[in-house]
Amino acid sequence: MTVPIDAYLVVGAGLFGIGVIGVLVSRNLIILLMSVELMLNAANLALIAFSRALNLMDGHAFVFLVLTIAAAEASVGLAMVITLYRNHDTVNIDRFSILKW
Amino acid sequence: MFEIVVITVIKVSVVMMAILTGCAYSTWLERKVLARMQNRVGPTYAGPFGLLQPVADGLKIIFKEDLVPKNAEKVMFALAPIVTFVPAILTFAVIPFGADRILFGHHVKMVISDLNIGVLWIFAVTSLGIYGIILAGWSSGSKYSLMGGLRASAQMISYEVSYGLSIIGVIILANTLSLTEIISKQSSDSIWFFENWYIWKQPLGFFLYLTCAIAETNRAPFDMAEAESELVAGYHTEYSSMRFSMFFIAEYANMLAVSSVGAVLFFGGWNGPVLPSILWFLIKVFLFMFFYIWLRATFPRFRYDQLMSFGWKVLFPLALLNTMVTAGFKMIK
Amino acid sequence: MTEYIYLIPILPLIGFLINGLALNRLPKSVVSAVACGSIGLSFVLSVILFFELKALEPSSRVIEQVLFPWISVGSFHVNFAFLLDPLSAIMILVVTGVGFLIHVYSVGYMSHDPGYSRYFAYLNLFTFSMLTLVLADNFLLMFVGWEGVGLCSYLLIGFWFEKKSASDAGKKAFIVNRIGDFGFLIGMFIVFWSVGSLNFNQVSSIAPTVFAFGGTLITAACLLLFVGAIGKSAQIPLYVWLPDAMEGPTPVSALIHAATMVTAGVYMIARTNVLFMLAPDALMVVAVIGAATALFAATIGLVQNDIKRVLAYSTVSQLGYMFLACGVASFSAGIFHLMTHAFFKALLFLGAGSVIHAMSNEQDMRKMGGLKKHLPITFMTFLIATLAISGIPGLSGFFSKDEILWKSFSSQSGHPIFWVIGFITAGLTAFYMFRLVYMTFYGQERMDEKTKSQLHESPKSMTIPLMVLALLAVVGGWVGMPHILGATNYFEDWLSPVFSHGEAVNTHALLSSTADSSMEWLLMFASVALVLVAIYLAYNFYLKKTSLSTAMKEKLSGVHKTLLNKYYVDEFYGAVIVRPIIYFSLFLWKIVDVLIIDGLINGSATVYNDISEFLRQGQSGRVRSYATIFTLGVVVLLAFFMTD
Amino acid sequence: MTLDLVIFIISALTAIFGALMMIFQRNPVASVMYMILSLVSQAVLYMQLGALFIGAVLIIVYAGAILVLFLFVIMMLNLRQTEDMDSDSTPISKLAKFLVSGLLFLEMLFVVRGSYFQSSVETGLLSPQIDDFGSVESVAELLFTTYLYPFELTSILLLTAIVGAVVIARKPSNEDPVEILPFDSDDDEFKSAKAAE
Repeated sequence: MTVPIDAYLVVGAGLFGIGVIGVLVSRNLIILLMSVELMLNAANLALIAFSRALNLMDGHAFVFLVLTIAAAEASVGLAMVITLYRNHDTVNIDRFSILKW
Repeated sequence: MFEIVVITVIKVSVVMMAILTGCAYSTWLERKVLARMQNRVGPTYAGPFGLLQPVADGLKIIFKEDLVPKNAEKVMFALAPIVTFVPAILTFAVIPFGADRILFGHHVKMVISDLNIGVLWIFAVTSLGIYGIILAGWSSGSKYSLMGGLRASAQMISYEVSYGLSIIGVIILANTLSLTEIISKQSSDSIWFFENWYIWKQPLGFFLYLTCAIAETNRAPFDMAEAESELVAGYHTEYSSMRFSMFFIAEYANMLAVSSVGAVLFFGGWNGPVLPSILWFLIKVFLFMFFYIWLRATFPRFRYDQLMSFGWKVLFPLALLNTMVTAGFKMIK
Repeated sequence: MTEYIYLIPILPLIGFLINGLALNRLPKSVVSAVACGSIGLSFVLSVILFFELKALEPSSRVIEQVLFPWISVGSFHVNFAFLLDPLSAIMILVVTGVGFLIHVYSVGYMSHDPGYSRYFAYLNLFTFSMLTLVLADNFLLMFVGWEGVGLCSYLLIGFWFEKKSASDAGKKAFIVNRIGDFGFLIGMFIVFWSVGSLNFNQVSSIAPTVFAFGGTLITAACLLLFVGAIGKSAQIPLYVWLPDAMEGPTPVSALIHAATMVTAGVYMIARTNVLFMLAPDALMVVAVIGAATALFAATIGLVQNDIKRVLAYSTVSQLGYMFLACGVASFSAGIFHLMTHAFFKALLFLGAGSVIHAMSNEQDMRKMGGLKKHLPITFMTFLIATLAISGIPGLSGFFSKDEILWKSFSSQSGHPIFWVIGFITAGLTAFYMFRLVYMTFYGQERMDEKTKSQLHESPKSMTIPLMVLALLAVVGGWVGMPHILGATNYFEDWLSPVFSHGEAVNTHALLSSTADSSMEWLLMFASVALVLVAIYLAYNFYLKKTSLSTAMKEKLSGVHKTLLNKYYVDEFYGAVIVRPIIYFSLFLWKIVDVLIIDGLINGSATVYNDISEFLRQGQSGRVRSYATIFTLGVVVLLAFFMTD
Repeated sequence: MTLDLVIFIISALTAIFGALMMIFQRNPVASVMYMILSLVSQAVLYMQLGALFIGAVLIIVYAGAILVLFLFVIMMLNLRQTEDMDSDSTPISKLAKFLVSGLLFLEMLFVVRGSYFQSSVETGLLSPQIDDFGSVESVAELLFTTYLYPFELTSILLLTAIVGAVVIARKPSNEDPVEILPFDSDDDEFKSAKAAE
């Protein structure tokens, strides 16, 4: 007996949900960024699972592209964290409310 | 099934033993060679030629008191040596150290796991090894350690890029990621047994690999992370006893690992005439180790900014160039 | 060499790009070298191509060069292609040849103008457009050139745009031309709709099979195309822009408003002769309009005092001649007159330009006189051109005009009335042209002292083109001598392959009803006699007894005033067309735009402002609460899709 | 209970556990460590699905580069204990956030279990259906043929990200050596050059 594909998808969904909670709840900008990465990874897991289920390699290619985007996102995000920290001396996201009015 | 498990367990134990012994005697080798190069004699008292010195060192270090600084992050502090140690050992899982042979009626491959993405495995595991150093530096709660950890992380991120690119040339030539296949492609039946070694086709790649590997293992002249003249002992300043020895062993294990990989990728692995294949492998690894020690005895330490600019402005473009030229030749062929 | 057809239009385009992009950054010598050089090369190429074409069999003298497919949508295919046949060969020779001379002339004429390189850039662009127009192998590409010359005409008329009259004249030309273009476009649509192609050769071969001879559709198409020609070639009722176009620099008037652009209408009708031959009614309209314009403009020309305006009305009148020729199905006569007219009218304008140049930009003939001895070369060349346009035997104008007159009398689709009108016009032409000559070059010097002291013959760069053109004005007509003089009409033979299609569909149109050579002799002598009489009258009125002309003016003051005010046509247009449009526009502006549209926009802006003011309260500025709401949105959307 | 299932259950639980610990840690370094734990477990899941290459790349890229970068930033800014997680939100808003996330998770479960994707495919490391499933060659072939265009675009994206990151994170220096030349200076140059001619 082997593991049905649905199980992987459920794990992916769970990771995604945790990522969403992380984005909504955490106040640390860095953890928030990591939660976003986690969501991307959850999507990757689902892509790989589908790829296996459909016996198509395309999912792998997509995961590859998603990894690239994750790297780009992390680098830009962290650069912004550094700048924000430099200007506000904190990475608490609730302190950054200059979007208001 | 059972047979495979038994063979694997035996192989793993043998390799583990070999690595630990190798690490221990690497320290002896280093001390001896350094001493000779500096016109000293090195350890002589414990056993003939001081051969029992590693044993004595090990015993001494185990019986020392295990200190944990007051403001350290306890869990991380404990975790760091393990995180450093385990990946160093894991690298050897995919390194073939000899030709296949029949032992006790079984066809045995002289590699623990012949993964067809062996090169990637080495990379993945090596990249995990950084965390040990970073964690150690951060969790110690000491300025020197933190500086060491910071330096190590920046250095490793920087050099890992060139490190990876330096062996792309070999991968392009060999057309595979499996280390066994890379070795078999370098074999030759003629009297010029070294004619197919990739070092001839990839001299620049070899140079880059050598340089980056030293940086990756934090060895002199790139040992910024533990520079004793600036940071006391860098990331493991606060460590003592068994935990310290784990860092110590991990460093030598890492050296052995990169030496083995270098031997596999550029010097035909265990290929060689007359002598048994395992011996050939050991000879090549020994030469690498000797070279490392030699370098340590020869070069002064780089300055941090020199290290960074060398990595990004010299090695990285060269590695790109090497990759492009190799790919170009491959395409023309 | 024939693969280099595309270079002919491209060279001036390159010149335009160089001069236009490097605006005022190049020294004047480079600018003029580029401008004249590009068109000069074009001319050389044209000559070479002409002789290559001549070396071919008459029946195979059609070279099509497809540069690239331009538009290809469904069944609609248009290529960016050039067509070289006897007709377009003549045209490119005229355009590049006369154009080149005028470029050279401009070097001297415009030498002190601050917009020097802009001027030459426009001139080159114009040449490019005109060459595209004449070389186009389909209606659409021709239309591109058509619009291009319109644009350049606008730019060049308004070249001195700081002068209000100049910019107004430019706008007038542009707008009036638009009306004509509209007709041209619709005519083009009808052709495409019925024939399924815009390619000239295909249209020519297919049209006779799809159109009923003399049917409504073909007549409508031809009339609409003719509307375009009317606009471009300044015929009644759309001629009003051409006299105003004299606001542009004089070489421009010579090039655009005499030699090339205005003849585009004639060229277009000749090019589509098959269609017109299929529609005799349309041909008749062309002839009537042409004849009427010829007479009408000539009468106005009698009394104008501005030297360039006289020439402008003369141009309108001569263009009327060309349409008359086309209207009586004698296309080759029309093209022949187009060519000779290009020579002598360009010469006249350039001569006038030389005079204006000498007179320090004075254009009123009443302030001239006696310039003969001050401007000897200008006078000589001008006189030759005047003799040519008047139809003195031996000069080019005589042959072409005579052919038109004879064809309009003898052709099956002609009528003696056309001949009468043309005959009278010829007399009027001779009269007003010699009036011009006498008022300008003879008699007492009426200019003020300052101008008089500065009188000088123009520089070489201006006089040499004059002399070359004078030579052409003399010999240009010798290629098309009438049969009765015992010569061969090379011109007609040369063009006959182009018009053979048209003649095939309407065989009796060209048949002479009175193929009587004695009649032809008679008519020829009559017109020559009339011209001589007219010259004598002009001599009497304006040189010998100037009191006579004033007496005439007094006596016929009503007529004179009408003529002087150009029959009040501009005023009529102003009252009937322009003013209602202005009032309607005012209504649209004050009522529709300001009250209704602006009110709607401002009102909606206010509403949004209020709504935003309200919604703004919901923005806490906290990223996480935004993210929560965002996620809620995702949840709701997902739920929506799942229940679907 | 086969080995596959055991590996799956262990790594799946570890992945979830690591993710949960990651978001609920106050200490960012610990967060990163848990993230790595989760990642490695996920890599195991990938490899179980036959995606050996992607699994290795995941570890190399994420563990080897991205998370080291996170750690580097954390250490550079020397962030130890950050403020309490979500301390100043009301319990209700906190609850709402969990509720929303939970709803999203439930919906995803519903999608997985519902009729949207009916799966009867069974997995396991050793039973791929196409020969070189998950191999470097097959991934590379897709990336360099079918997905060449997106692949090249991602390289541009990466370049943009690098430039952006450098620009954003660079310290603004007050002493930019911008020389302001008088306006006519190059005109003069032009003139002198012309004179030289």
